[in-house]
Amino acid sequence: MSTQLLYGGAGVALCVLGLWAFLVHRPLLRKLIAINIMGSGVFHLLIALAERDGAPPDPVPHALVLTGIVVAVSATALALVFGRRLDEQGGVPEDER
Amino acid sequence: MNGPARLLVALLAAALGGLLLWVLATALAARPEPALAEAAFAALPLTGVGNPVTAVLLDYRAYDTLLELAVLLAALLGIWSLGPPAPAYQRAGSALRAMVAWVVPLLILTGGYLLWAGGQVPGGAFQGGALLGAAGVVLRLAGDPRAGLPGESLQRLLAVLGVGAFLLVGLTVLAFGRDLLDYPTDWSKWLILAIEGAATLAIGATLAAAYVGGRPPGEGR
Amino acid sequence: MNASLPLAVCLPLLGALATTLAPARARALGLIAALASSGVVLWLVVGVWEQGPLRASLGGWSAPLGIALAADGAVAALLAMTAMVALAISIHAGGYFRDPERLRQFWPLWLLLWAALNALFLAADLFNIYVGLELLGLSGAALAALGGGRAALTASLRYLLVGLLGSMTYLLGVALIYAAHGQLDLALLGTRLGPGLVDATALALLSLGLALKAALFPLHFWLPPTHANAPAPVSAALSALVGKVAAWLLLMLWLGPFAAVTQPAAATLLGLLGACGVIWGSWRALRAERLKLLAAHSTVAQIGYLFLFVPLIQGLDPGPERTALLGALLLMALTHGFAKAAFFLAAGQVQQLAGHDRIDALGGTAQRLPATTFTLGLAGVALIGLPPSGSFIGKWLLLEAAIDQGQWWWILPVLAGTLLAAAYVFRVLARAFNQEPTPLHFVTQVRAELPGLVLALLAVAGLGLAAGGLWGLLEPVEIDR
Amino acid sequence: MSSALDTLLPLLIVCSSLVPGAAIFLVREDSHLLRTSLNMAGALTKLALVGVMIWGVYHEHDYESRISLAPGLDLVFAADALSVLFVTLSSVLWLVTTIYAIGYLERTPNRSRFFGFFSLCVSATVGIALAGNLLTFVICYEILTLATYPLVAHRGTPEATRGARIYLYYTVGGGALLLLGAVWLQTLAGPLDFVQGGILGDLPATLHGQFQVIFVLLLAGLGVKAALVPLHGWLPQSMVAPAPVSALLHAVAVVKAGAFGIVRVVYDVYGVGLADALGLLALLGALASVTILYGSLRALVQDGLKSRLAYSTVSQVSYIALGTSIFGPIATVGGLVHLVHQGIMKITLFFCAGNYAETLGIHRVSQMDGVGRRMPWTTLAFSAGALGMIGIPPLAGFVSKWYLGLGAIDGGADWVLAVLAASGLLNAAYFLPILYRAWFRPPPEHWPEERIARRRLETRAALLWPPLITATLCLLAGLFAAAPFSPLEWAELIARREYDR
Repeated sequence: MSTQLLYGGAGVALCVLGLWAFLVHRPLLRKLIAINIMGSGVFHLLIALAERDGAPPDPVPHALVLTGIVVAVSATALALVFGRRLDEQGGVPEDER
Repeated sequence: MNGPARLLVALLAAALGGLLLWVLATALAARPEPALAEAAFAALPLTGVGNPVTAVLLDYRAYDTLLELAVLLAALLGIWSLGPPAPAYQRAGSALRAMVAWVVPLLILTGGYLLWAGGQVPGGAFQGGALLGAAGVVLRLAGDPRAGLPGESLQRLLAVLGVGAFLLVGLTVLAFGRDLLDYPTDWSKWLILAIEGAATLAIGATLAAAYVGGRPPGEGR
Repeated sequence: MNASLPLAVCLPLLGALATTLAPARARALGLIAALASSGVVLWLVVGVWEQGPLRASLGGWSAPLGIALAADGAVAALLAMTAMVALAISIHAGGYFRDPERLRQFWPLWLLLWAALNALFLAADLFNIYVGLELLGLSGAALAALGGGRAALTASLRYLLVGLLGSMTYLLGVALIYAAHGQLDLALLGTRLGPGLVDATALALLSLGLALKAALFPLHFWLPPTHANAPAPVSAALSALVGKVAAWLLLMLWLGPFAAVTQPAAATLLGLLGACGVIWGSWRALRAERLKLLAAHSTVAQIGYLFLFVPLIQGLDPGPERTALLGALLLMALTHGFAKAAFFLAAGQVQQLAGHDRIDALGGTAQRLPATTFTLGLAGVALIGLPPSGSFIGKWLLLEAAIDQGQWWWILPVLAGTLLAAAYVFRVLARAFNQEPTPLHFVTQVRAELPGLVLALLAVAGLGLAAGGLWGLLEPVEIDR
Repeated sequence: MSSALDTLLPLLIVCSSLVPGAAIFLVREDSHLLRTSLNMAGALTKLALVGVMIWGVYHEHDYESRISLAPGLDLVFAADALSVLFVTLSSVLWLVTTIYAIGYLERTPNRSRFFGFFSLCVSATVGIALAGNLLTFVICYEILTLATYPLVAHRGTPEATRGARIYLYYTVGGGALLLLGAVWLQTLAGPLDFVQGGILGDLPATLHGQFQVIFVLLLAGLGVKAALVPLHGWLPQSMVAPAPVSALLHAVAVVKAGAFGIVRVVYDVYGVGLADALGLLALLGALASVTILYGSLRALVQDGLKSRLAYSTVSQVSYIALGTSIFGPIATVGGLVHLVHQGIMKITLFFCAGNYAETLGIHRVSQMDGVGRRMPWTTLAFSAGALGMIGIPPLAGFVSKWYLGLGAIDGGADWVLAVLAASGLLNAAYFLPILYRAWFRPPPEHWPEERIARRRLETRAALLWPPLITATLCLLAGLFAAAPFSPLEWAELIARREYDR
């Protein structure tokens, strides 16, 4: 139980850290990294939930995390390409900053 | 964002973190019997696979995985819609080329192994696909503009392979009056393997194509 | 087991695959897929009409191990609206995208978005909603960027990032629920959830995530630039459908499985945010200089209306009164879906002909496109909530409930929103009357103008006068699954 | 008669202009014949259907079309004696106005749009007339706002846009108050079906305070269209509309809809007894009197012919409200019969004003010297309308004022006589100078802008016949006031059914 809380708590900490970074950083790339950190936190938490006091771990959170990772990777890839195209066109317009 | 505002956000975030930790501790303390895990293990023989995570991904919650592959496809289509890729990197020197010639087949082989092993032990389509994608990344870094991917129409085929295999199997069993993706028990193992194989290829190709970052050559002219 | 539920998700997906594989035939294949998807939704609606709420388990596993799809009357109505709007957008897009290359890119992404919409309306599993939301967010962002310009790219990237933030917040809530209850199926959760810190925190996180995606005030900041800069058919889909599904999920969680968790104060807070959205969105729409920006701000307001219902429904036990209000809520959502889609399609036509969409300089263009201007007018009527549109009946029932339950303060945002909406709609329509020459024919471009006109007519006349059937669909129904 | 007809007839009457109206939008701009045929077919069908309805209602037949919109909300079109009065007025005048409009708008752009909205406008008016409950009334009332806006803005000039915008501010604002009042009342009293004698009388007295507030809300909403002071500001501004629209706005549709709504609310929702007991009739009477005098005073100083007529409308329409506000059957008859009489008189005046403007470019009273010699028939019709407005026997207006005066004495509201007398003098003061100029001053050498040359007729036939027809109606309504099926007889029938329950 305490191991679980430790792991889960670390996940929560990562998550909050990511949230904080998302809110205070202006560059969109940093925001993207912040989201990924947040995602890692949530996945961390889910993995911690799978632990069952010595019994074989619950496979459901594992599967959820795998699904989540693929989704997160896809989104990150798309966002990165967006960012690169935007850079090619001269970056975020002045009035949008 | 200026200093005081940053501090405020930090304080709020810290407070939120504290609250969440407390909530988590409360939730874990009052945790119910993990009925879902027991059920997942109990039903494992019916799925034909030995790895419970694979069973969840491709049988119990296969519908999630289907949508997730669709997410992957959407990302790739979005990337393609934004135009042609950036120019390729400089071709690798001979030393790097030699290494790439070793690493890429190894990655592919390992990917295949992970896919096969995923039925019984940790591993599976995603891990295998990730390695295939990594092979593509290595190729692109070594100067191959296409990251080892085939031409446009084949790339399109690879991209839809995962969702396609899912839908093919799912709709076929649906046509026989079963639930969507309700595999007949005898065939379950092989159907899962087939879907996983297709998904591995799709994930690998999609990741590599996403790394290339633009629509494949031959399209749009 | 009713096969129409899984097929409603699978057919658009299949269409997306086909249009990806054969881009040269994307338009024909896409239209076939659109028709087939609409047909399946019709089948589903008939099924719900005849048999009441439907539920389909997937993979041969029942909950909690497997995932289920569920459709009650409300979901059937929303799916039907989605199908009709999507069909109109599909037809319109063929006339809108002049560049065949753009059209090829549009089709598979659009069908993926449609699949995501159907999947989300049918979802009965907390985690499945997360995957659906991501599919929705990614395909939506990719579509919104089809405009190609810097502004569109910036807006889409921001939209994508905000969407991701929302998904992650939502997923955190899912994790807490799994920690506390060890399952994800909404119907089963409905029997376990109750007042308490954990469930309340989880609901707050889930709601926060969904509110970001639904653009509930004050989390709406990303919406206007995204919707205003996307190609018109995409704006139509984003405003009419994408925002709607997130709002619907939020409402469904509050009024369905999480009903035992919610407190009147929290419901009032949600209503208050809705009220702020109504006023702020309408005000900004009034100040907007561009037609599509106006429509985008108005979407913020219209989403707000839906949340005004929460404090009124929350305290009601199942019964005719509750059903009446649910129907009104639904009617508002459906009317706005039709009307806003029509508005954006028409705005796109105006923009294409004029080369811009600045409201002050629209005059001649509006006069040269009678059918499009008419569409703007009809859609505007529905946005204001004037009779005979469906939103008029929705507002009537909303006001009636507010007075009846002694929560008269909700009258203020409704009336203020109505008057502001009248002001911003007629600011546009006033430009339509001038001395420019008019064409001989009412409809000048059938494929581009007719879908919007039909949608607008549905919003005004169809939903206004034939809304009775909606309650027939809802009759035995309560939101819980 | 079959029962299917009983449930369909009100709906058919509404649709008889709605369907052609919708079709007209799609008509090619240059298909003059098709558009005219659709217009006339709609107008004549409606008239025939209304004829059937008059016969049926006189024989105490029940007509009701009911569509359920939502739980507790029904769209009801039904016929009683009061609705038949208004529906007949609007159908007859629609036919006449359509003919006039076809002549008036000859060879101008955007006629399909104009006639489309014109038909929608009449459909909404007929819907108001036939509305069987307050919800239906509100729905049609708002549709009327929407359908008239494009007509006011039709010309597309900056003044037209401005006038339309002001019209919209007033009516949408009023509509919101009306909606609020109607919803509130429905939460207290359930579905508000119009019943002769009212439906609120049996409810507990504890609600009376709320009823008073609601009445003020409803009156504010209805008063905007009825142009009660101080809610009349839009009416003179919307004079920029083409003449047939002004005619329709003032005589049949908008202003009348407001007045009709006041009548409905007082008699068939509150019940005249309850309204009297709550002091609401006194409020209405005071407002109406102020409006009558204020409108007449303003009309006196207007030089623009149409704005003088507009202020005259402000004043004259409040006679209907005044009649309603006096407790007693005779005043009720006076108010109701004025609903019809004011309509035919005012439409005559507006047709004539349109003829002067269209034929000779005359827009001001000061330009009207000697116009009677150039356009004798038009001026004759104008004179009939104007003298009727003043209340000279045997014209229609005399009958209304006579009954209003009798009703005031009968209802013990003697001060109303003073209002009537003052208003009659003012009416004379602003109409008689016009007649004097037109008939007795010498014509100028050049008319301001002579657009239609004098041939066999003084102007286009389609412009001349409508005012002559309505002027004849003014005379007949006065001369044969006691004949069966005359407006007066019908108003007495309504009053009997209202007071002798």
